[in-house]
Amino acid sequence: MIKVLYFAWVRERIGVPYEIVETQSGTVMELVEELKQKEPRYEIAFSDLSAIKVAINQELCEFDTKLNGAIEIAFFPPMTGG
Amino acid sequence: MIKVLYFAWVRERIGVPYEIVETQSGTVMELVEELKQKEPRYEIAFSDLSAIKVAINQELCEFDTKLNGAIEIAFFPPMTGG
Amino acid sequence: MRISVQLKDFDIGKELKLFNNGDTNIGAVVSFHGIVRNNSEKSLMHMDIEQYPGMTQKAISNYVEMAVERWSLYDALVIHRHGKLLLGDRIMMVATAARHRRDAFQSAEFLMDYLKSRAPFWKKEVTKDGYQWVKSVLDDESALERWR
Amino acid sequence: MRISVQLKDFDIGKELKLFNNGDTNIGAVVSFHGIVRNNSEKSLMHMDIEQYPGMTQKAISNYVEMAVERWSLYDALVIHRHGKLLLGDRIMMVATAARHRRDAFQSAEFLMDYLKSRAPFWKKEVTKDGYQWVKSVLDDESALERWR
Repeated sequence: MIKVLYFAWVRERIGVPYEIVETQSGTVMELVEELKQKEPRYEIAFSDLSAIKVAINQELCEFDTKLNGAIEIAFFPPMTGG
Repeated sequence: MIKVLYFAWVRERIGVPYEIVETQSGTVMELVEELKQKEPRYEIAFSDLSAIKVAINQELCEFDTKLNGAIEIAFFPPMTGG
Repeated sequence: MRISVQLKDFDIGKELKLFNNGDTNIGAVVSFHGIVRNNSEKSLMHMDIEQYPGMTQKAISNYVEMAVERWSLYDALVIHRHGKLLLGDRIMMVATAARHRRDAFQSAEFLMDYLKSRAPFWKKEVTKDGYQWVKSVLDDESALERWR
Repeated sequence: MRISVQLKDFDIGKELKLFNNGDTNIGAVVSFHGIVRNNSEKSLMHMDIEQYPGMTQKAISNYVEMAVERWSLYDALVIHRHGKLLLGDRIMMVATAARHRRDAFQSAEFLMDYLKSRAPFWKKEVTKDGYQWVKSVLDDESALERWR
């Protein structure tokens, strides 16, 4: 069980700000592939991964990072603060 | 006739903030040599010219700049504002 | 050191007064503030800033600690707003205090570069025709290179 | 654009409020202020700043105009005090307003570098043992290199 959060246009395409997902995936990439199988909205949201960033437990990571029992994972576009 | 101004430790060594000087000097350097002839306090103040800056009519210039009928000339140490 | 992520506006003058803590080693204070400016079509109605609560505070603290250490800062301040902001509204501010001006300038630029593309905020520009998410620019990403 | 050489203190918050003139192209404001800090022997009583009246205003205007043109600034401000200043007193401030943060930062640093070694001010540090004129440092002179 992992809490998956979405922000900005990723959130809009997925349609929810967060959800709880039951998964056996070992890495971020495997989780993404698993989500893309579920429904077209995930396929659309994750169609260009170069435009998406990931954070595990509120720290930026890569798509090949292992989930390792993470509590929280978030997907979002590049930040535009400041 | 030219108004000669002194600032910071140059002023302290010369002993006056400014004076009116009658001169036929063509360049800043000639004026400095002329002043140094006058009295020891000028010789002391102008002993190390690498530590002194000059401005003619309130604009920085060099020691070989021509006086060219300048109204005002100033001698001072490198600036330390900001 | 103070970090605040907030909905409400802030007063730069008051913040800088509180900030200047009277340490007699401080000789230089740099502050930056960002303002909602118009877009290129001059049609901006307002801006919405989304954040990732929990991660924002953590990420900013990280970069502030890095800056304090790297430039021996005596103090550092980051305020970043989220929510709805109108044209001309203050978005955020950064302030740094050091012995010499170079350290204060460098650390403030460093913090801005990191806030811009590493703190989890997303800007949305709302016009009468709809809205669009502000795109990150390559410049902001490559700005981080100089700090490595 | 405002330049002021003055004896009295200034209020950074008020200055920045007046400064922000409501131009909706302004997205970034950088401000710097210098403070009288202690000397290395921790014996500073006060500081005296001498100026060359007439030349100061002229020289600063020059550098401000250069900065406004080079970085397309929407506004620029320089305030510099002279006379007697106590430990912790504000000495001077610079502020710049631009569309993007890089221009605001660069122009503020440029102005500081020029004010430091090209505006006719001289600082004197007064301690209980007497006083000494602050020496210019080679660093300040070479800081100008990057703007050529």
